[in-house]
Amino acid sequence: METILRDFGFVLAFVVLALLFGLIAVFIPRLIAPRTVGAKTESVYECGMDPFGSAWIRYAALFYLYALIFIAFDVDVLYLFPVATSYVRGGKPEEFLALAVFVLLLVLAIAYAWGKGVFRWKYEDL
Amino acid sequence: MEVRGPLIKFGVLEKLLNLARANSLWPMTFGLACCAIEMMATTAARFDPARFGAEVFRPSPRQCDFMIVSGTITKKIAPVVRTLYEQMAAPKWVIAYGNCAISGGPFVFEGQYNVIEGVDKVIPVDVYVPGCPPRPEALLEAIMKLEEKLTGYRRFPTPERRW
Amino acid sequence: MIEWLKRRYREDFGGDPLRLALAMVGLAMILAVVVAFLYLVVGRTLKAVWSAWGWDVVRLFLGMVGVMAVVFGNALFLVWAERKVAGHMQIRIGPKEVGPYGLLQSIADSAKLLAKEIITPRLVDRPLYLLAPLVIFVPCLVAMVVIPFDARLQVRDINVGVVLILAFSSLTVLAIFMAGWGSVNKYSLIGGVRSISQGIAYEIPMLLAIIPVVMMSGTLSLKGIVEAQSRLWFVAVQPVAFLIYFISAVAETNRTPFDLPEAESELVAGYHTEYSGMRFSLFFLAEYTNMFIVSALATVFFLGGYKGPVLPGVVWFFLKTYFLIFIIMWFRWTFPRVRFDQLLNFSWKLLIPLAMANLLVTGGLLKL
Amino acid sequence: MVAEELLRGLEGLGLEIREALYERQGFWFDIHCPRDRIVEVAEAFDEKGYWIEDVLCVDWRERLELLYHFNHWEDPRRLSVRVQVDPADPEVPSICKVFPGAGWHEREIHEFFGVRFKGHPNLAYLFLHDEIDFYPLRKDRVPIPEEDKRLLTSMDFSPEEEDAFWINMGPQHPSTHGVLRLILKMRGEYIERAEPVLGYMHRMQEKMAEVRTYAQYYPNTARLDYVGPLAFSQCFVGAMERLCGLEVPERAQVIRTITLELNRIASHLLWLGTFLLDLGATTPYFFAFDDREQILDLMEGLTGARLTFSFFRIGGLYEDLNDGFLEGVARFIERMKKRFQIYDDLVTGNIIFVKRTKDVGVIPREVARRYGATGPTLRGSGVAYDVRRSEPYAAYSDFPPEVVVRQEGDSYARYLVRLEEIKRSLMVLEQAIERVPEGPFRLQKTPKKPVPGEVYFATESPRGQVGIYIVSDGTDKPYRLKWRSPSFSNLAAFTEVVKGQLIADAVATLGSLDLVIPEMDR
Repeated sequence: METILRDFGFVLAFVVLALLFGLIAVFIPRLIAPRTVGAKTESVYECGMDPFGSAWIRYAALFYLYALIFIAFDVDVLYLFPVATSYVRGGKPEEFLALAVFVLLLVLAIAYAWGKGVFRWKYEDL
Repeated sequence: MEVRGPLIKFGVLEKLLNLARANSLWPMTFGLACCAIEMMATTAARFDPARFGAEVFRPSPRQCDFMIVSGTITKKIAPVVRTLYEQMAAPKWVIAYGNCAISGGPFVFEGQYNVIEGVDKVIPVDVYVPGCPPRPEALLEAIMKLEEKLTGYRRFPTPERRW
Repeated sequence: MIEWLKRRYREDFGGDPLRLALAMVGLAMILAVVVAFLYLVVGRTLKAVWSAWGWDVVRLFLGMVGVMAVVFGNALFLVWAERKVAGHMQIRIGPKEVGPYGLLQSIADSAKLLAKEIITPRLVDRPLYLLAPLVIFVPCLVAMVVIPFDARLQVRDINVGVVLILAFSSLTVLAIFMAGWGSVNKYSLIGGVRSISQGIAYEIPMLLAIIPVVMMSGTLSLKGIVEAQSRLWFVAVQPVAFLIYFISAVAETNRTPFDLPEAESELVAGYHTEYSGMRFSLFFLAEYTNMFIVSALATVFFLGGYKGPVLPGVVWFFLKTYFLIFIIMWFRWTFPRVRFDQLLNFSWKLLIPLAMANLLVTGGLLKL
Repeated sequence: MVAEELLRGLEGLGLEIREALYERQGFWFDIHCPRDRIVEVAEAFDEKGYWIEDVLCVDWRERLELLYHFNHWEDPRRLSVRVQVDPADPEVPSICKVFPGAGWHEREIHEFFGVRFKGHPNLAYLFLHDEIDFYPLRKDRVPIPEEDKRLLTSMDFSPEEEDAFWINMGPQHPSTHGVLRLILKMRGEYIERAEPVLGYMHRMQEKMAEVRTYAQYYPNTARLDYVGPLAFSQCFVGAMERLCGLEVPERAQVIRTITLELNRIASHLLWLGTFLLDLGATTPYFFAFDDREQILDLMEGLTGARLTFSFFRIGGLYEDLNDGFLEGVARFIERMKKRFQIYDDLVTGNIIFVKRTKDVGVIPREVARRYGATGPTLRGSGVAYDVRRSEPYAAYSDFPPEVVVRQEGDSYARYLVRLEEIKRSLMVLEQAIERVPEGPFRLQKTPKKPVPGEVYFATESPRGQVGIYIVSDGTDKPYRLKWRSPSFSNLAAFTEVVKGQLIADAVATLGSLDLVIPEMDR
């Protein structure tokens, strides 16, 4: 328990260090950099034109599907890490069977998505 | 539009920073007309502004140090040039590259309705490079003039001084 | 010296003794405040931490200093090296005039960026926009905690090091999306969306390529993985996993040919279009640090880490890492950019099935 | 022949057809068409497979004359259709339903002459800025009517439209090569519609020509298309020679051919570099520019300029060959032949490059015809049409270049066509430098004022067919001068094929067209 806490103490210290460094790095230019005061300095850059239309719109729903499969996947793949650490050379073959079934299920997920045409990029699908 | 000085300004610090700025001038990816081709030729292998650290062409005006106005300023593009200049982060400089950017070049005639005679009518200019189009060496020289403006001395001895 | 001081006095204080005196008083006051702060706050905290952690505090501070040195040294070196490598691949010479061999080029760049104006556009979503450059720097530093530079040169050997690094590396994607969404700029938004889908598409093959390594070494500690390669580097037994990992790593760091979030010819500067000065250079710094980290991890997982004959381990480690970085640079200056659907489908249709097959084969062979 | 068949059909419609003198005027037949029957005539042309070269307008003060130039790929003879318009009521039916490519020309005429085209879907201004309150190319100052003023700035899009994502690409954008502005209506990563806005580099070339003498105007032809300036110079001097009936010395013609081909190679190399830059590959740019510098060195020795060579003169050349030029060209040919290996290794065989360009931006034959696409863009779509072969100028009849054709019509085909054209140009050069005849390089006497008349001349620039139409009234200044610019028509075709493409593909397609902005903005 003590070691784990200390481990995360290290990690936390580095997180704080990173944030602190970023803050300092952004603060220094406030002191030593000249500033521009212009009518359009702080407006949105759009190739030199005045922006029109909103930038916050509903973007292609296609990405949503990718995100969905990913979530299913990422969690499942994480399960494999504890399995992998205890997966020893030689030993019982049914360990492999369990692993194979698990991975094949994941493959099935991809095959399903593939068959459903998630990976097909066609303008007409939109 | 104006550029205000920094909050803290020391002579030594400013000198050091100017030295750094002079050695890392990042131009903006902005070609207008004929001179833009010579600008591209300048960035290519033979002339290679990378030697002085001036090859990092940034497409976004927020991240670059100077703008090369390489071509004719028409009345339609003038507001764009001005907007881009205003959106650049200070300190910033402008090179008027070629006759068109200096005075309208060969496109000025009586009764013309579309050309602005010189980019300095729109934004302040630091270095003027004459020519139609100027050679790539001229652009390198302009960058060095800009460096000279910052540091106060020239990077290489001028030919006259050497010979 | 005296002359110089006199000139400074004339130029900076206008030869006015009153201004000099005022400056001196101001300086003294600042010093006093700093000393008091150090004694009262930092000193006491340190004392408390010391009593709880003992020598680990020294280790932590040395680690912080060392890691910052590595991060900056690496970024400065890589900026120079990339421009030099690019130059020589493109029949030119690259930086040359700024210092010997142009070595001071990156220092000049960073000094310039430090004194560059930071523009915050009016319409941005401030919390997201301001936090993004800070957040992107976190995973870079945290990953450094567990990387074993040598047998004894490691900030701390955490026993779930692999998972820690992978977990934190997802933050990069988050930060890029924060930047893209927070900028309220169309190019940034597309860059952000692309970055998310790219990040998630390549995280899975990356994970799947690491699992066989973990299986073979039986540990999640990076040092343990290196020690498991005493006899044979894993690249010899896991070439497919190495390739998959390396490709995914290039994609995770947004380097050409997978640099779609900042695709210059389509999206101007992608997610960091609206960032200027130091904020932009934080993104830059993170990119180069990430490059170092993924190469270092590839070294640890597949190339035997710090193991190697004759030379000290740390030298071997850096040699291998920088060799991989060189290959990443080589990619950048050779390949065009892939298209977005090709990028995603390459991962989903080829890399992931391949990684799974590799995992199964490894699992099967280990049981034989 | 197609032309005779068509003319018989048109005669049946009761149109007045006159034969023109090609040697002096540059087109074969003159078809006079009443204003209201132009759509009918256009349909007849369309049926026979003609493509539209150009639509232009001449202000004769008491009347406006519209000229439609049509040409045919298999039977390359230029036919000119004339429509007279009353300046008091300038209204003509639009033919953009038949030839969508004419739509842009019509917009241009509308904006410079005030001719209204009935049935045109979008007459918004392409070139001019919103402070203009008169029709620039009219001889008398005619103010823009109030109801037309809205067309200056308005485009027919509404940014408020729900769920629409508008992207503004340009004027300052890395992939638009200058100051082209594309307004893209997006649907996710896909482009639903692309609306180009031109005129950011409109430098009044045609207006300027009316103010300056022929000799004064001539250097500006090189500033139109700064990448391949000699094709434009050749077009101008060729037209003048045709108008005055000058016989250019043989030596000058051969040297013109050599410089034109060198210029073509230089232009294609520049395109190669920037095209790959658009696709995200930086290194080929440097190799291509390195080769290009060799050509520029040669040309600089000959002409004194690196970019905007104004080397040709009416009736010959500015200067004879300098010492060592031909040897230099021979050395360059040897060098260039070895360099193709680099491009093949670095680009042609690069799997990512092939995947990015194959089947991307396919311009079908039919689209190319209706929009009037020319040059490598057209030859990439499977049409063996090259002005150097169909209407040989300079010494191309002695050294006919082989026409490179690919059937696919995609960006990859256009890339291959251009790369192959460099090789073919080298072959032309190889023959030409062996056979430079002795003799004068310039006519001793050239007229300052051409005879009154009109003339059309076409050349093949690296981007496609350049055309010039000059009306001379016998003074030392042109009465009207009109350029047909290849990029203009190619871009019009681009707006058609870009629909439904990914934004990355649009960038690749745009790059593969090799646009030069000042050339189409003029």
